[in-house]
Amino acid sequence: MSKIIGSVATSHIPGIGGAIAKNLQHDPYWKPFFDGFIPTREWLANNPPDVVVVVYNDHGLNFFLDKMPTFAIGAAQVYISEDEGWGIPTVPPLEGDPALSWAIIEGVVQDEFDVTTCQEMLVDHAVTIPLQLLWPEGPPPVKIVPVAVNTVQHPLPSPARCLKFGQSIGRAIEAYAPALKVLVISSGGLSHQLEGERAGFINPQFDALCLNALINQPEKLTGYTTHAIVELAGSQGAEILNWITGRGIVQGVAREVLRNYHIPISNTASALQVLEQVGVPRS
Amino acid sequence: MSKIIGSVATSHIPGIGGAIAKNLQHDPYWKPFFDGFIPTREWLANNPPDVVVVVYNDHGLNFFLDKMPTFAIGAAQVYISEDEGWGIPTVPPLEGDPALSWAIIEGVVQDEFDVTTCQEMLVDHAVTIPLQLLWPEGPPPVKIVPVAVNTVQHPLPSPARCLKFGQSIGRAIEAYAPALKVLVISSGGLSHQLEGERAGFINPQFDALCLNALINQPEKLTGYTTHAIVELAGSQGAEILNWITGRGIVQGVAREVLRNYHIPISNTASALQVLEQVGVPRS
Amino acid sequence: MTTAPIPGTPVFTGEFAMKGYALNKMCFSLNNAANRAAFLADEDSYCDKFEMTGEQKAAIRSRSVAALIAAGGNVYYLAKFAGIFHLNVQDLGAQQTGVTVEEFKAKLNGYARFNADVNTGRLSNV
Amino acid sequence: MTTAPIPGTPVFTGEFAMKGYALNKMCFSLNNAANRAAFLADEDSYCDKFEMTGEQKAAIRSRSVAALIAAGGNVYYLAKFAGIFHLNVQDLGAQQTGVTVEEFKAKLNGYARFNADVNTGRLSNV
Ligand SMILES: [Fe+3]
Ligand SMILES: [Fe+3]
Repeated sequence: MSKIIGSVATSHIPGIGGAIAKNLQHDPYWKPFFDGFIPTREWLANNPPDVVVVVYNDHGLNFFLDKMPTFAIGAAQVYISEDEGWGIPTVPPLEGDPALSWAIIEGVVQDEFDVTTCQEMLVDHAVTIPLQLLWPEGPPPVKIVPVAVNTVQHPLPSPARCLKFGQSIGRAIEAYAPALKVLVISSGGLSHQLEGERAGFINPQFDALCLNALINQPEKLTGYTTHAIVELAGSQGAEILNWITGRGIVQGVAREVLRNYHIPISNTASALQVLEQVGVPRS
Repeated sequence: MSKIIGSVATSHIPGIGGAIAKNLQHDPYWKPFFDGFIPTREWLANNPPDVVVVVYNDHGLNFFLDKMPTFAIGAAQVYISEDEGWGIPTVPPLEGDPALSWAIIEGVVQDEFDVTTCQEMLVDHAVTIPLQLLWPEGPPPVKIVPVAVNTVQHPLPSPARCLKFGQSIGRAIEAYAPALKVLVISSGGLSHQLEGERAGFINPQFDALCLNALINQPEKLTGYTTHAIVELAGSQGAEILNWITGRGIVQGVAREVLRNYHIPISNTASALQVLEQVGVPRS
Repeated sequence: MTTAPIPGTPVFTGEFAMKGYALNKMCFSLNNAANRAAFLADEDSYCDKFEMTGEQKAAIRSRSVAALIAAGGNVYYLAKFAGIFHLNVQDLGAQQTGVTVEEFKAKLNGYARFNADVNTGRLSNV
Repeated sequence: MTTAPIPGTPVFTGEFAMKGYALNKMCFSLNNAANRAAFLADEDSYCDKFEMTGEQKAAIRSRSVAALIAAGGNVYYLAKFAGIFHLNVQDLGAQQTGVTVEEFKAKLNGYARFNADVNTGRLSNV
């Protein structure tokens, strides 16, 4: 049976991709952000995954408003990193694990989640940047399963729905026969807002609440409506839905390995939180 | 508040489109099928709808396996009938009701259905043929909201999930402020199978069970797995999921206005069932 | 979810969706009239654009529905390929069941004896 | 579902998705380098391909983020339009809040004082 190691939740600000391309990891502006990944990679070296499930939101690369899914799961052999129009470099194609993808799809549809399946899928910075942060040396030595959550067009799925969706994915992974070690990446957030007169809105208090709750009380977040999330975290702070989904996948009891909340990075309260799964209650 | 009149459930065999194009309605082969629509249109004349919600499955026109949704809801101003490759004539563009579409989308996402929203959507014979059967004179005098159910790529949504999805759509319609009269079209089925050594499989016993159950005991169908549905109704008989979804939209108590089960039409046990909503229990 | 196979009934699961992706993508492209013309003008070079497997290319050349299904083809997409040759679903059914089209139609027509009982609601165990 | 507006915060609901469809479709097309070049070569005729409204065309010409949002633009798609002019999200933020980019950055940096308390878990009402 496969085993979920834990999760790495991280912001995916496009500027990070630019900083990587320009080798600015030691620049005073970027160093406090990048330094969080040094112990993260040490933890990862002790827990090397075979597969990474990346929970993210598409930023207008693979999905347009003609076919906008609430939840989409990639089931491709390979995922292409493609031009997003404003200039961050692409990365080489990423290898998929379609057998695991289909096992997850079977599980979640059985659990009454109405996913869109994607046998071809372009992946944007929300997938590539976290992988580059974890494996800066080159192509990540893992296969991936991308899981896209709609944080773009309202109505968004509620935090409660996202947590349940993640839990269903987690059960499907733990029921998957091959003995894979699976890492979750939760991509996005924390509080930020790009548009309107409230552009630049940041809410450290709500971010702290989220970070604390995500360790072992994710149900503290499931009472919020998506409207409340937008109010408290900003329009793009809705990306916390990816973190909530990812926490659902981890399931059970977690230990916080590390946390690195750092302002300023671009427009966003950047955050990194590593959780290790320490026990799954059998239901 | 809007009101659901009832539903017209009908097969959508492409050959029907060919027969319409060739004016074969009175041909001995086709007459028993087309004649079912004479009393249907009389009923409709006494219950003229403003909007039709068409529950159908796409046959490889709007959706491909790169982005295959379990449930999709159209939210376009206009829907284009497009070339399907094998020659049935297209019809003029069909007018949408995006305001109602969005009200339904808000309602079902609130109810934890993970729909894909489509602001641009090509519609195939599964949408156009039922409309032509109800309004043979020309463009249908209604707006439409297409609802697509995945009956193509397994895992399909279960009958139980489809019934609940329909019920959620029904609640959203009945909660919609404008006083519209809404008809449901459930498109597809009944038993048929196009591929494999069992091609040509038909199961009148199971079709009868479905027709009887759909009047006021749809929960008799929700115990079946999709695998059992394929076994009992044939691979393409899985289109009964559209009928189950449509029955969910009608909600409450229904009266069977008419039924016309007719073999042979092409490869399919063709069927027409008109249900009138006679009462919605308030929950 | 493991379920017993249904005799004579290919089920288009993820496994087949994966296997048949390129073939189905080629067939999907035949919705477009210009693509159908390109296929008819030069079938092999048209197919070469879709990274199909050798099995899939051979299945296309064979016109065998069974071979196309075995290669991962889904009947909804294959219908567009069949449409090029003006084959309808009864032609496909006859080919797959090894009978003539007339025999296939006759078998279907045999079910007509149930029409009345279904319409009156007598035929049902509900 | 009716909910109170959030001051200064456009929410991209169905209403805006409908209104902004053509504008967002044009912006979405700018993922492609050849399309970006075509836009830069002849902005008006490029936009004409997308059936945009007069308001949307004027908003594109104005380069005003507020006008683009009001015309139904979604910031994720607009980012591709802004990218053509090498504008990043801080430039957009400054423009929308009526301050200089330096002032906008300074405001954001002001939140850095919370970093330590968030990292230790002290700042939270959970
Ligand atoms: Fe983002
Ligand atoms: Fe069909």
